[in-house]
Amino acid sequence: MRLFLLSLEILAFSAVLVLFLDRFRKLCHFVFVASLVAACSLNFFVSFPFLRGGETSIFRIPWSVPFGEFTIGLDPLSAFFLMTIGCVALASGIYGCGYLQEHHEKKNLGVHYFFYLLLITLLLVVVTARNAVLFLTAWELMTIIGYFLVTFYDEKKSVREAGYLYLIVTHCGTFCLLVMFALMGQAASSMDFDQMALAHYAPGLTGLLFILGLVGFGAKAGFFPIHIWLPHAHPAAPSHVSALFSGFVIKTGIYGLLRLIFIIKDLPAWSGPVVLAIGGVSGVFGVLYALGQHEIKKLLAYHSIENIGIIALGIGIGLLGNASGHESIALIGYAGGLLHVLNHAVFKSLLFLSAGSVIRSTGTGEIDAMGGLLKFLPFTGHLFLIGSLSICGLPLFNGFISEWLVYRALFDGVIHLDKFGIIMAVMAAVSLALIGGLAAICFAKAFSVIFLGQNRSHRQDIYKENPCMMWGPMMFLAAICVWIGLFPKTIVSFAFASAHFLIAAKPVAAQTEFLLQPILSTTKVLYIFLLVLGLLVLCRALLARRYPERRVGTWACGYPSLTTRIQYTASSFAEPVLRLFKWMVCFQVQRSEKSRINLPEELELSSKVVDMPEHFVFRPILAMLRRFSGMLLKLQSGHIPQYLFYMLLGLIALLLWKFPWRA
Amino acid sequence: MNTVWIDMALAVVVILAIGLLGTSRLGSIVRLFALQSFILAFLPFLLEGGIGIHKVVIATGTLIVKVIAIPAILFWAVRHVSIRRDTPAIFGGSASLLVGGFLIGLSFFLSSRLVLSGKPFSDLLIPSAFSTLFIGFLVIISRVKAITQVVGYLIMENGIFLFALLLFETTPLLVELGIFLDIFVGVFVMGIIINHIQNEFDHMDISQLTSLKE
Amino acid sequence: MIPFISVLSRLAACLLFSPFLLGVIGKTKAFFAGRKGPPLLQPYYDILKLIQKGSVYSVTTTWIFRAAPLIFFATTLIASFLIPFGGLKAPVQFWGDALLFTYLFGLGRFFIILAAMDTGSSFEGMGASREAIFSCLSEIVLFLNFAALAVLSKSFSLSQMIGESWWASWTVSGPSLILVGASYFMILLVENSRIPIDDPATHLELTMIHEVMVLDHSGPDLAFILHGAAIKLFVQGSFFVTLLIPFQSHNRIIDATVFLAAMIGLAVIIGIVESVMARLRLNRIPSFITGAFVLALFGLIIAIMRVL
Amino acid sequence: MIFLILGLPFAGGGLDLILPTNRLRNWILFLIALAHLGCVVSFWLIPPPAVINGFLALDSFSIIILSVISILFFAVSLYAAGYVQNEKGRSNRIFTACLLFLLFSMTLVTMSQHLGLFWIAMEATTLMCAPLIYFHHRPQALEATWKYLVIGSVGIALALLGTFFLAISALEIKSLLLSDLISQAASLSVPWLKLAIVFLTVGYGTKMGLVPMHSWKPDAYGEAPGPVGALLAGAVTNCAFLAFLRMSQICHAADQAEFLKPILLAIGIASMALASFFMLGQIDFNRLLAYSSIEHMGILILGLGLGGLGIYGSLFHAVNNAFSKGLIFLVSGNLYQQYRTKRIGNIQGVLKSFPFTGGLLVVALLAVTGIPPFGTFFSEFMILNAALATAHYSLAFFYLLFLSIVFVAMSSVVLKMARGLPENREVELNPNQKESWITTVSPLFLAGIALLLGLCVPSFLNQALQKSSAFLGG
Repeated sequence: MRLFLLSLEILAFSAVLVLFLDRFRKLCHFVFVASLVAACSLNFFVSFPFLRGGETSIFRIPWSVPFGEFTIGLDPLSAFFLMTIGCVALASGIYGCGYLQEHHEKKNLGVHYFFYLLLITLLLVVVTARNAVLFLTAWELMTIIGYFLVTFYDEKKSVREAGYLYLIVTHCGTFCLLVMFALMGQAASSMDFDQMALAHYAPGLTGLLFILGLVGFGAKAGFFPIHIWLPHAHPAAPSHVSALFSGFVIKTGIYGLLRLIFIIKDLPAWSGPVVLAIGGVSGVFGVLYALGQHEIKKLLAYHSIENIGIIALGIGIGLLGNASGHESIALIGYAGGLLHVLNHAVFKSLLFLSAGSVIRSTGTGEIDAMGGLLKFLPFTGHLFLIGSLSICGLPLFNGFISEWLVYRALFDGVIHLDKFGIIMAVMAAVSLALIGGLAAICFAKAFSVIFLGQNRSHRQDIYKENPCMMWGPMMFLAAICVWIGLFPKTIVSFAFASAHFLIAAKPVAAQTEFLLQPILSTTKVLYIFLLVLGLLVLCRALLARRYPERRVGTWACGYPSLTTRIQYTASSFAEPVLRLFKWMVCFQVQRSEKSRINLPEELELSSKVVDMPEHFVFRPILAMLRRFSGMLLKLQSGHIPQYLFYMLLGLIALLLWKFPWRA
Repeated sequence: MNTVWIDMALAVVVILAIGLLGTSRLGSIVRLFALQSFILAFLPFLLEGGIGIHKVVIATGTLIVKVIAIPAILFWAVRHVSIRRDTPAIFGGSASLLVGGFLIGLSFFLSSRLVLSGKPFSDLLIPSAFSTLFIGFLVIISRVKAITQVVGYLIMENGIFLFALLLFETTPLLVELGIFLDIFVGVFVMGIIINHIQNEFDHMDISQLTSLKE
Repeated sequence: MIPFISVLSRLAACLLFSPFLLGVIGKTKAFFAGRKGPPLLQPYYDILKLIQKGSVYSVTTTWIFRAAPLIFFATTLIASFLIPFGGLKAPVQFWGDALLFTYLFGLGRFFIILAAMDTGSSFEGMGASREAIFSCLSEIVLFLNFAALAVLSKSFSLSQMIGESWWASWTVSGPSLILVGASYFMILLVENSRIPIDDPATHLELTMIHEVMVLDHSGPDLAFILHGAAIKLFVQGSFFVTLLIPFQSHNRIIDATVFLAAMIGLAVIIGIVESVMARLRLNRIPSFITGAFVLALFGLIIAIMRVL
Repeated sequence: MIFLILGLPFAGGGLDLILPTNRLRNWILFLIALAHLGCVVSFWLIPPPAVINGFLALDSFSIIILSVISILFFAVSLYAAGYVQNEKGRSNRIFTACLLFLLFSMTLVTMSQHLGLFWIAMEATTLMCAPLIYFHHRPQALEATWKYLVIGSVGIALALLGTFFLAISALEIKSLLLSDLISQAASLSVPWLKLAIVFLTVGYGTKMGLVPMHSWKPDAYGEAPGPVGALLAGAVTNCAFLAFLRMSQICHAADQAEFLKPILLAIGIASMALASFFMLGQIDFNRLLAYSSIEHMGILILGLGLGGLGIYGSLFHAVNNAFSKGLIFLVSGNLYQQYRTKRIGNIQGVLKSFPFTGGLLVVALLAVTGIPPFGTFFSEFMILNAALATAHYSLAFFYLLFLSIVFVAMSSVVLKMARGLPENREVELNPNQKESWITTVSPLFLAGIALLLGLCVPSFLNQALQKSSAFLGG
């Protein structure tokens, strides 16, 4: 516990220090990187005993704010999230240093680093807070500082609007949290999480609390209907910030939900199916919208929503198992959800960082203007490949392990649960399969259109690779992906430890062994696969040496010139899928009208996907609100008699309402 | 014997208020207000309990403030104004009289229906106080010129002063004087503001002062 | 000692026997068309010929283009390790190997799609995007079938699901197994791109799916892909066959012969289906797969009713 | 001791009328404010005895409100020196004199235990504010002053009527002293008391700017210069809130609290509703702040009406609101002097062109809309707790709905101004106007206090708040 507090102090102190060091560039970067490395390694070091041993520790000092008390606690659940922060923050921080070098003249990097370090401190506090007021304070501050980080390029109007939308949606989500914690505080007559965990809640109250928690934490995590800020915030933010955001900041929503589940033991029966439904819908719609995107960071943002959907599926089946008394299903479900939190944090930040370096080299985020970059950007390309393989959940990488656990929980549910449970589990399993398939299509499209084939943009200049300061942290993240993919024993046992803590069961060694056994045999099969692959490569090399190889242009059915325009673009690759799901995604294809009059020289065809909740729900509500307030403004018409008339009206109303008239 | 005189005085006060509703010349409006205040000044003496220092001070205070000082300021302001006439904005002259009558009826109905314990020395007092108050309110709402609004405000003050008569003994002298001082300073500041409006807009028509709106 | 022999024998069967199936299909189609048709061992000749030839690579391709055939071949080979067929127990069997089975095929297909897009020509792109969507839809039906089998056999390991002695369960849940079998057969056609979905022998690139994806491969790469596709057909066929053969005599030779006969029978059935039906229009294929989906769903509902 | 704190501002005001040069007047203003602050600090240490047989005394409510007014006035006096300096060639004689007389009347308001005297002091604050609003000598300012005066005086007249009705209801007690009223509350005649409460609510509601009587506020705050706006929104509204506190004290004593609470709840939620909707379409920054002040007054009254925990919450909110309102009005004063316009459309990129003002603007936004590090968040959270504890669920829902609408409106305006590139289109940025240190130190001082109240509530303030909320059964 002391080490954890030390890491907090390091971060806070260096944040303030960096604020004033903007002029001496070298020192500023050094302090920033050094503090990040120190704090993240301390976090790693702190979280291991809690994950292995499973014990908890509390640190408490009085804080004279009403209801408030500064209590920080560490337990396996928080420790798991500490570990996730450690790797994401470290990698994206160091990458950020390299990424922002060119901005040094125009923008004040000291302030940016200050906000970055402060955000990390707040994330640590949110994840370990044990008092509702401290949690809410850290939560709100995290939203505000996140706003300042997102709007780094605030000269662009779209960036400002994206930041503003983010601020409103998450802030209004927090209001639900306010009500939830107030109600819980009253039920437990104290704002301390431990007291809340002991209190008894009326059945009706738990339902209301759960809905409020879902909306409040869902707004931050990006569940489907309230995800609208995510696709706008990520393209606007610098890529190391969006890596940290989709890596960890949206996971605080998941952490909040898990903490709520831990506090309210007996959740209503319908909570499992609801979370499963949200997970399925978020996943499917997230990946379908991602398929329709043409901007790389918007595509990755929608994939964050999809992966949050997968995590919600894990938590949903865990809830279902817990409600119906099957402890093993609950255990595996929660462990799958938690492991996917870590995996998604790692491979999503890897993808965002590589997208950032692609944008830094090519200057644009539009996929259809890229192509054949693997030859120019070898490091970024290969790391993006590893990232996309792991996000699609294909074997050999960490995505597969966590999706495998969620599948296991789902199919255990199919076998053991009652009729209604089986239907829910089967629908969830089918939607997870659909999500996995569509994600594979989306990332096959993304990787191949960006890195393979020929360059589609008209300017044929050479793109230079990014400095090692940028692909170094990405290499570190890729290494973690492969390590979890091939040797998952340690990480999965950590996930099981925190899952045990979540369902408040003592971890039995034999049981975890029994649960771990299938995963280990999966990895054995994968080792054999690698062995066979090695053998094949060897014999292919033998064959290649005996017979000559020729390199010639791609076969184009005999046409002389092979222009780059005949290549399949991102929209054409995704068009069959989107046409299939047209009504779910309102997929529109626009033809440019300008060539209608004379001979059609340059026809243009573009396809667009409309984000349904944003354009059919939230924007109309805001417009209606503005129109209503416009009408109301006419009340203030400037005439004094009218104002006095309002006063007289008020007086008479009060008299009529409250006066002791003689009966 | 006294109650007859008191009722007579109260009736005259209400009649003067109605008279004020009817006139439209600024000069006569101010003179009517001065007359009403003059009557009010002598009302305490009609109450029972002889002539105490308290009553004398109140009477002289009202005389100085409401009969001499405030009309002087208003006449000084009126002299600056070229147009001497003030037409009611919302509804015509006779219509405002009708509304005035309705308001007096309303105040009589109000005081009869109000559950008010404690016997005031004349049952006419509360209705007349309410009616003066409502007429003052009506003058502020309906009239266009700034000076008439000030006079309307002062009519309201007179109505409130009638209520003050009820609790003649309880409020200490200091508080009464403080109230007079505040009213005087209030009107004084309004006078200055009217002067500024006159210089700035070279008219005093409140209905044109509507640039500040949404 | 004995397990090592059984692993070797199943590897040999898998590697050597699978091209023979393609030969049988070719023969039956020729017989229905009234022509003599290529010899039964034609696939073997093709593979041997291709291995001896040199290969031609396009300028725009990267190492992925060369690695894709190898990964595809390796994944199908490893997938064959998980299936118990012909009385031989699966060498590796654990809870959830069906997942690994599907995802291995997914990995192989992912790299083939990347290789197709790597050449930068529009035909491969067309094939890749079609292959991607159809395989994704068929994967869903596959999972539904696994769910039905899991409900029936109360476990989620391939060996328990289809390996055990099935005689008892056929009587109990016959209809649901038939439905699962039918839906699995339709998925078999989609996965191995046989006639109703895709015509392997056509020349029009615009209509192909699987063939046009591997258009640019040559020499040993093409050999690996062809052999891999054959093994894939053999593996998925064996899953279908062990599902449908009800009895399990514990004598090794009888089981093996029965299994091989059944495989050849399956190849003949596929040949018959191909010669009877014409290729579906591309936008009709999703409704074909939805048909399979409904069958599997129906099978699952019966399984749930029967078991609970 | 009380005579000293009253006499100082009165003498200072007189002195300022006579003194010739601006600099001297500023010094007098600053010194008087400092002395006033010193007296208040001493009051915290040794509570002063009552004076003039109980007419002027300091109870727990008035010590809180007095210290808030004193701190705010000290910051404004510091700021006013810099503000007037930038207004070239304007003699600040009336300005500083009226400021000091305003301080005198506000101190009198907090001190007076006699309701009649209380009314006189309130009337004095109204009159002292009128010339302050008219500082900029523009036609709109004149119009705003006139509206302020007319509506203000009509409201105050109704309040006087209410006071008289209260006196009639207390005929047996024969005195309007607060202590007597509370001690012999049983003998109050209930119908007259109810009539008095209705008129007092409408009367002092006008001074606070609650909904039916709010129309003067957007015009008055819209035209008043920065420091005057800060005092109006921070201090004068608190004095009017003191009136409501006295009224609920009397009601609590005469166990008529159940009569008063529904009125307060209705007016509070109505104020928040109207203010939040009015803020959405605003194009003038000061008018926006006026509506935000109406909304916060609504919160105060709501908290008072909820009772129990809500009373502590609303008192704490009164203190927080004073400082955050003071801060944001001083910043708007800075903005006006730098951009010479109040229209939001013309101001952009404040963070880039004036880093300090931009930073303070954003901090002010956080303080006013109640974001955690600042005290307003905790007081709003307590009022929410009170609403949920007394099972006013629909009230809590609307309370949060209006808070979110206010946040949407305020943040869209402030962030649009603060961020982005500075494009000085037709607004010529007066080049010589760089941020003078005086006009940034005082808002910084207020921001510091607002942050301090958020981070750790000082113990002496906590006890005072507890004691005074105990008076009202909190």
